Amino acid sequence: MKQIDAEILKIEPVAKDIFRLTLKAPDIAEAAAPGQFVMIRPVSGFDPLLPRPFSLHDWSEKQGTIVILFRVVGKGTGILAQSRHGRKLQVVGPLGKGFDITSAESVCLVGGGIGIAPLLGLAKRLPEADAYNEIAVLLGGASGEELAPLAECLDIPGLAVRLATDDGTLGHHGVVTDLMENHMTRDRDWLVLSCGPMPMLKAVAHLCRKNGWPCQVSLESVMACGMGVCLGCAVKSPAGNGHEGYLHVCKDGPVFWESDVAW
Amino acid sequence: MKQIDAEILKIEPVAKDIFRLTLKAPDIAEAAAPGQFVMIRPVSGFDPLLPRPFSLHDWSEKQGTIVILFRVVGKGTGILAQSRHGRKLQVVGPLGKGFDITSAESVCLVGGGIGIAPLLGLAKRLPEADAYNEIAVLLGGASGEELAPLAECLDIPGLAVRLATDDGTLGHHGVVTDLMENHMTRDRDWLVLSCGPMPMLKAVAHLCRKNGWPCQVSLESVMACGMGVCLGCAVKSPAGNGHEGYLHVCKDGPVFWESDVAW
Amino acid sequence: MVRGKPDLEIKIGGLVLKNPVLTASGTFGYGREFASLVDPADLGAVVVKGISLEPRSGNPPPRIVETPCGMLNAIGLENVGVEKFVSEKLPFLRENGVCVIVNILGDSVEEYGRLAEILDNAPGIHAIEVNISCPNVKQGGVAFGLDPEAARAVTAEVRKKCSLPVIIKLSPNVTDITSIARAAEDGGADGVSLINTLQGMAIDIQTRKPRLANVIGGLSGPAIRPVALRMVWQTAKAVSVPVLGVGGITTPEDALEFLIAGASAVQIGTGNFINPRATIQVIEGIEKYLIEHDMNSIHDLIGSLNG
Amino acid sequence: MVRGKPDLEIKIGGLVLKNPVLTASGTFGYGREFASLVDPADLGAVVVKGISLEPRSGNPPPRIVETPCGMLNAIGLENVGVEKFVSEKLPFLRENGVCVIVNILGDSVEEYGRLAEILDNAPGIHAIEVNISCPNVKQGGVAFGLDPEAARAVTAEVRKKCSLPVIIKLSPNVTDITSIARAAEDGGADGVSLINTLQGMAIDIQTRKPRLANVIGGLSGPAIRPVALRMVWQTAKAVSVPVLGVGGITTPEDALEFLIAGASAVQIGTGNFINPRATIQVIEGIEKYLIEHDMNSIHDLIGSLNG
Ligand SMILES: Cc1cc2nc3c(=O)[nH]c(=O)nc-3n(C[C@H](O)[C@H](O)[C@H](O)COP(=O)(O)OP(=O)(O)OC[C@H]3O[C@@H](n4cnc5c(N)ncnc54)[C@H](O)[C@@H]3O)c2cc1C
Ligand SMILES: Cc1cc2nc3c(=O)[nH]c(=O)nc-3n(C[C@H](O)[C@H](O)[C@H](O)COP(=O)(O)OP(=O)(O)OC[C@H]3O[C@@H](n4cnc5c(N)ncnc54)[C@H](O)[C@@H]3O)c2cc1C
Ligand SMILES: Cc1cc2nc3c(=O)[nH]c(=O)nc-3n(C[C@H](O)[C@H](O)[C@H](O)COP(=O)(O)O)c2cc1C
Ligand SMILES: Cc1cc2nc3c(=O)[nH]c(=O)nc-3n(C[C@H](O)[C@H](O)[C@H](O)COP(=O)(O)O)c2cc1C
Ligand code: FES
Ligand code: FES
Repeated sequence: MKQIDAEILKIEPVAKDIFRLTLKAPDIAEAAAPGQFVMIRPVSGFDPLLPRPFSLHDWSEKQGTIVILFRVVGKGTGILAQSRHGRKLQVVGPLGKGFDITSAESVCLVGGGIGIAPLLGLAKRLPEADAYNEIAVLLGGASGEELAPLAECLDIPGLAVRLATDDGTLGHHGVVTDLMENHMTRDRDWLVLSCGPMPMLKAVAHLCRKNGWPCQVSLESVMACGMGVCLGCAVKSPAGNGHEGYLHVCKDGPVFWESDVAW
Repeated sequence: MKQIDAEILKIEPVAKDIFRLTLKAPDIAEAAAPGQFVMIRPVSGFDPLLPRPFSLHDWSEKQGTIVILFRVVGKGTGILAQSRHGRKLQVVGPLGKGFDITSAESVCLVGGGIGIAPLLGLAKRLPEADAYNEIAVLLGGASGEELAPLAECLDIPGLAVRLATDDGTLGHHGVVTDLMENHMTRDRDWLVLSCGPMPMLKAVAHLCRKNGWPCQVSLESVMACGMGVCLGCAVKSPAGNGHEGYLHVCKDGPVFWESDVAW
Repeated sequence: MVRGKPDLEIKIGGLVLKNPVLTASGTFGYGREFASLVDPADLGAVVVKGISLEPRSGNPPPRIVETPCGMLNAIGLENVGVEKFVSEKLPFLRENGVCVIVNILGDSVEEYGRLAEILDNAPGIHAIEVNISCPNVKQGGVAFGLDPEAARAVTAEVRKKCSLPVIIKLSPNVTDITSIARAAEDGGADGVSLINTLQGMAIDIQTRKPRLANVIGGLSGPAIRPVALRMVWQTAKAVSVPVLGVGGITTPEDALEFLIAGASAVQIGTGNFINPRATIQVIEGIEKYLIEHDMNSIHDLIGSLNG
Repeated sequence: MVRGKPDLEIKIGGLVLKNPVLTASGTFGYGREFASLVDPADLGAVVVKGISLEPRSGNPPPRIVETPCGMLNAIGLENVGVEKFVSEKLPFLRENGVCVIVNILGDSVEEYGRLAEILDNAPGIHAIEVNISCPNVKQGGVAFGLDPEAARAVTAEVRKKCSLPVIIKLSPNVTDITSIARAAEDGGADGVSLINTLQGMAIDIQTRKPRLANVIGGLSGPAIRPVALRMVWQTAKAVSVPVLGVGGITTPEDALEFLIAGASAVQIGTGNFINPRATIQVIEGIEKYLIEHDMNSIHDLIGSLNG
C-alpha cells in the first residue's frame, strides 16, 4: 500500500456522466491485483472531506499507470470529472482483497452498471484462456444507451460479452441473471465473479446458491479510511462464521464469497 | 447591488502570482463606480466558506464585463487562479462607497502593490483631463520586477505614471511618499486618492494631513458579508466623529476620508 | 387534478408566519441591507440584529475568522440601541410589510424586561426573540443560557412585560439543551430557537496571538449543522412549543433536515453571507419538495422523521 | 553556529514521549494497519482503538456520514476485547518498539477498574487513556464524562488499579469542560485528552430516516477544530497536568495552534483518513517551525500564547 500524489495523465468522457481517468502511479500499478481499489481525494480542501474509493479498472506496470472508470453521482465525482490533465490527486492503494481467481473449470464474470469497472482488470488477468473451459462475460444495464459504452470498455480480443437490458434496447430483454440461467450449463464447474448494484448482486448470489455455483461479489459501502481502522464500512455477515457479526468492506473485501454476506 | 453567476470570459497571468480576471456581469458593470468592490465565491462547496472581496479594476457597460486584478495569497485566490474560462462564479456587487471624485484643482492617485487595482477604473473615469490642472499617478513597490507589470496595468494614453521602488530597480529609489513630496507642488489644490497596503496608506495619510491635502484611502479588512450586516469589518474611527467608535469597511467604505480613520 | 400550492403557514404563539423561513439574528442586519437582492416581505420573518437598551460599539477588530466550513465571530453585540432601532430602523420594515422579530440582549433580568416593555409599545413588531447567550452580569457573568433557572427567570420577566409572542434563543454550549428549553417553556416561552453559536477559538501561529481580539468567538456555518440538528431533534421531543432550527443551514436540503427533525421553522444565518439569496431559494426548495412528495402542508413534513 | 535538532520530548506522568504527536483512538486501528505508510515507532505514541472487557460487535451500518468539513461516526465501540487485544494485537506493537497507549471503555466504574488491572500486567503498554464518553449503565445511562463526580470516580478507580500513567479523555458535550478536567485531576489523572467527538446527527431527506442506524453520532474532523482549541485553551489554564489536544488536526499549522494554546501534545484522528501520512508531516512541520522560530525545545512553544 502506497500514498502518492498522482498526476492526471488523461481524463476522458466515456458516456453520459461516465469518465475514464488515467493516473501516473507506478508503485500502485506494481502491487495491484484484480478487484482491489484505491482511495482518491478529490479536493485539497476539506469539503468534501473524505477520499473516495474506486476500483482499479485497469493498470499497467510497464507504463506505471492506473485507470479508474467512474460515474458522476455527487460532489466528489463531480469535481473529479472537471479536473484537467496535469492536476495531482492524492491516491492511496492498492487496498483490500480482490477476486480470488484460483481453480475452476469455467469462469463467469457478471457485471451491472458502473460495476463493470473492475471486470476489465480482472478479465485481462485471468490465467490464459485455455486454463478455463470458458470465460463468459455477462453484463446488465437499464438500457442500450447506458450499457453499450460500458460494454465497450470490456473490449478484449477473444472475449465474448453477452448483454441484457431492462428495456430490451440492447441484447436480451431482461436481467443479467436470465443470461446466467441461459448460459451457464450445468455440466460444468463454474466460478462466478460479480460486481454491480446491490439488488443485482443479491439476485446473482441467490441464483448461485440455488445452483451450487461458488460466487464472489464485490461490495460497496461508505468508507472513511479504506484501510481497516475506522470500522465504518461494516456489512452484516451470517451468524456463526467467525466474524463477530460484521465484516469490513475495505479490509475483508471489497470482494467476498457470497456465503460470507448476510443478504 | 446584484447577485449573479458570472461566467469567466478570460483569466490571464499578469505577473508572478498576479492575474487579471474578466467576468460577464452586465448588471454589475452598469451600476459600478470607481473604488467599489464585488464579493466573489471561489468554490461552490464550503471550504473556503466565505466569498472574497475584490476591487473593480475596470468594467465596460457596453460589453457587460467587469475586470478584477488579484494577487494569489491563499486558498481562495489560489483556486481562482486555477479556474478556467467558462466556469461560473457567484458574484455580488457593486458594493460599498467608492472614491468621491468631486471638485479639486488637481488629483493625485497614489498606489502600492496590488492596491493599484482600483486605480485603473478610477483613472479612466476621472472627469476629462482638462477639468483638472493635472492628474498625477504615483506608484510604489518593492522592486521593479514586482512593480513594472502592475504599472503596465495602468497604461492609459496621456497619463504620466511615476514610480518608486524600495530597492531602486525601477524609478525613484525610495517610497511613494517621496514621489508625493517631490511632485505635489504647493501652489495647487490637490485631492489625493490612495490605495495600497496599510503601512503605505498610513504614511500617505500622515503626509497629507501635514500638508493639508484632502485625502481618501481605500481600506481592506476581513469581510464575511460585504453588505453591512455582519459588522465584522470594523475599523476604529477617531472619537467624536459620530460613528460610535467603529466604521465598517464594506458599507461606510472601502474608501474613506483619511480623517475618518483612527490611524 | 390541478393541485394548489402547498400550505407553508406556521404559528408561533399567536403569530402566523406565511412560511417557515426566517433570517437569523445578526446576519441580515435590520432587513434593509439585503433589500435589493431579497424582498424581506417574502420571508416568514426577519429576525433583526440583537438590540440592547443602550447602543453598543462592539469589540475591537479582528472580529471574524474563517474556519473549515465555518466562521468565528466576536462582534461583541454592536447595535444601535433600542431607541434608535425603533425610530430609524423599524419604519422601513413596517412600511414594507415585513414580519419583524426583534432579538434582544441584556446584562440583567431587569434589562431584558425593560426592552420587552419598550418594544411592546412599538408598532410593527411581531415577536421578540431573547438571546440568552449573554453574561448575567449581576450573577457572576455566567450566561443566562447555561443555567435553567436563569433562563426561566429571563423568560418569565419578558413574558410578563409584553404581550408579543416570546421566543427564547438557546445556547448550544451546555450539557443538556433540553433542560434549558424546558425551563424556557416553564417560564412562558411561545417557542425556542436553537442553536446560537458554539464557542470556539483560533490562533495565528506566526504572531502566536488569538485571531480574534476577543480571544473567543462564536462558531457558525455548515460546520455546526450536525450539532444543531441533533439538538433540535432532542429539543422538539422535549417541549411542546414550536422549535425554530438554526445552525449551518444554506440549502433547501439542509432546511428540510431540520423540519423533518421536528423544527416548525428554520433560520438562516451565515448562509446569507455565502449566498445572499439563500433564504428565497430555501423557500422555493421546500415548496418543491412538498409538491414532489405529495404533501399539502408543511405540517405533514414537520417532525416526520421515520424511526 | 551549527544547531542541533530541537528537543521534542514531552512527559505525561512518568512517561516520556519522543515527540508530541499521537494518533487518536479509533482512527489508527491497532497500529498495524498503517504500517506500510507510517512507522508507528516514529510517533510520540499510538493510542489504540477503545478496548472493552468483552469483544463488541458495534452498531449496525450505516455507521459513518460525511458532513461539511467533518464526519459523523456511530461505530458503537466495536472492538476485539481486552483478551484478544493483549494476545493478538499488542505483540506487533511491542516488537516494533511502539509507545502504546490503550484507550479503554466500560459500562461501570468496576469495569474500568478491571480493565486497568488486566492491562497493568500486560508488557508493552505505556499508558492508559480512559474514554469517559460512555454511558454509565448502572447510574441511568448518563455518560461518565458529563458529570464531574462520575468522572472523578472512574479516574480514581483506574488510578487505584494500575501503575501506568492515566489519561482521561474528556467529552466536549458539556457546559464546563474545565470542571470535568479538574475532577479527573482530583481523581489522580496524569493528563487529560480532549476533545472526544461532538454529538451530531444527519437525516436523509428522501427516506426521512436518520443517516446513521444509531440516529446520533460523533462529529469529528476540521469542522470541530475551533471548538476543540477553545476547550484545550480553557482546560490548560484550569489544570496542572498535561493536556493532550485533539479535534480536527490535520496539518502542522493546526497542531501548532493547540500547542501554543497550552496542549503538551496533540492527537490526530480523522486527519489520518484524509491524509494517512498526516502524523509524520505534523512532526516534521513542528520541528521546522521550532527551528525557524529559534526555539530549542517544544516547551518554548507550549502555552506560549501572547495576550
Ligand atoms: C470498494 C469500492 C469501489 C468502488 N468503485 C467504483 C468505481 O470503480 N467506479 C465508480 O464510479 N464508483 C465506485 N465506487 C463508488 C464511489 O466510491 C462513489 O460513487 C463515490 O464515493 C461517490 O462520491 P461523490 O462525492 O461523488 O458522492 P457523494 O456526494 O458523497 O454522494 C452522492 C450520492 O451518491 C451516494 N453514494 C455515495 N457513495 C456511494 C457508494 N459507495 N455507493 C453508492 N452510492 C453512493 C450517496 O448516498 C449520495 O446519494 C466504489 C465504491 C467502493 C466502496
Ligand atoms: C474592499 C477590498 C478590496 C480588495 N481588492 C482586492 C483586489 O482588487 N485584488 C486583490 O488581489 N486583493 C484584494 N483584496 C484582498 C483580497 O480580498 C484577499 O487577498 C483575499 O480575500 C484573500 O483570500 P484567500 O482565500 O486567497 O486568502 P486566505 O487563505 O483567506 O488568507 C491567506 C492569507 O492572506 C491574508 N489575508 C486574507 N484576507 C486579506 C485581506 N483582505 N487583506 C490582506 N491580507 C489578507 C490572511 O490573513 C492570510 O494570511 C481586497 C480586499 C478588500 C477588503
Ligand atoms: C456575524 C454574526 C452575528 C450574530 N449576531 C447575533 C445576535 O446579535 N443575536 C443572536 O441571538 N445571535 C446572533 N448570531 C447567531 C446567529 O443568529 C445564529 O444563531 C448562528 O450563527 C448559527 O446559525 P448559522 O450557522 O446559520 O449562522 C450571530 C451570528 C453571526 C455569524
Ligand atoms: C471512526 C472513529 C472512531 C473513534 N473511536 C474512538 C474510540 O474508540 N475511543 C475514543 O476515546 N475516541 C474515539 N474516537 C474519537 C477520536 O479519538 C477523537 O477524539 C475525535 O475524533 C476528535 O478528533 P479528530 O477530529 O482529529 O478526529 C473515534 C473517532 C472516529 C472518527
Ligand atoms: S473504511 Fe475504514 S474500516 Fe473500512
Ligand atoms: S463585511 Fe459584513 S458588515 Fe462589512
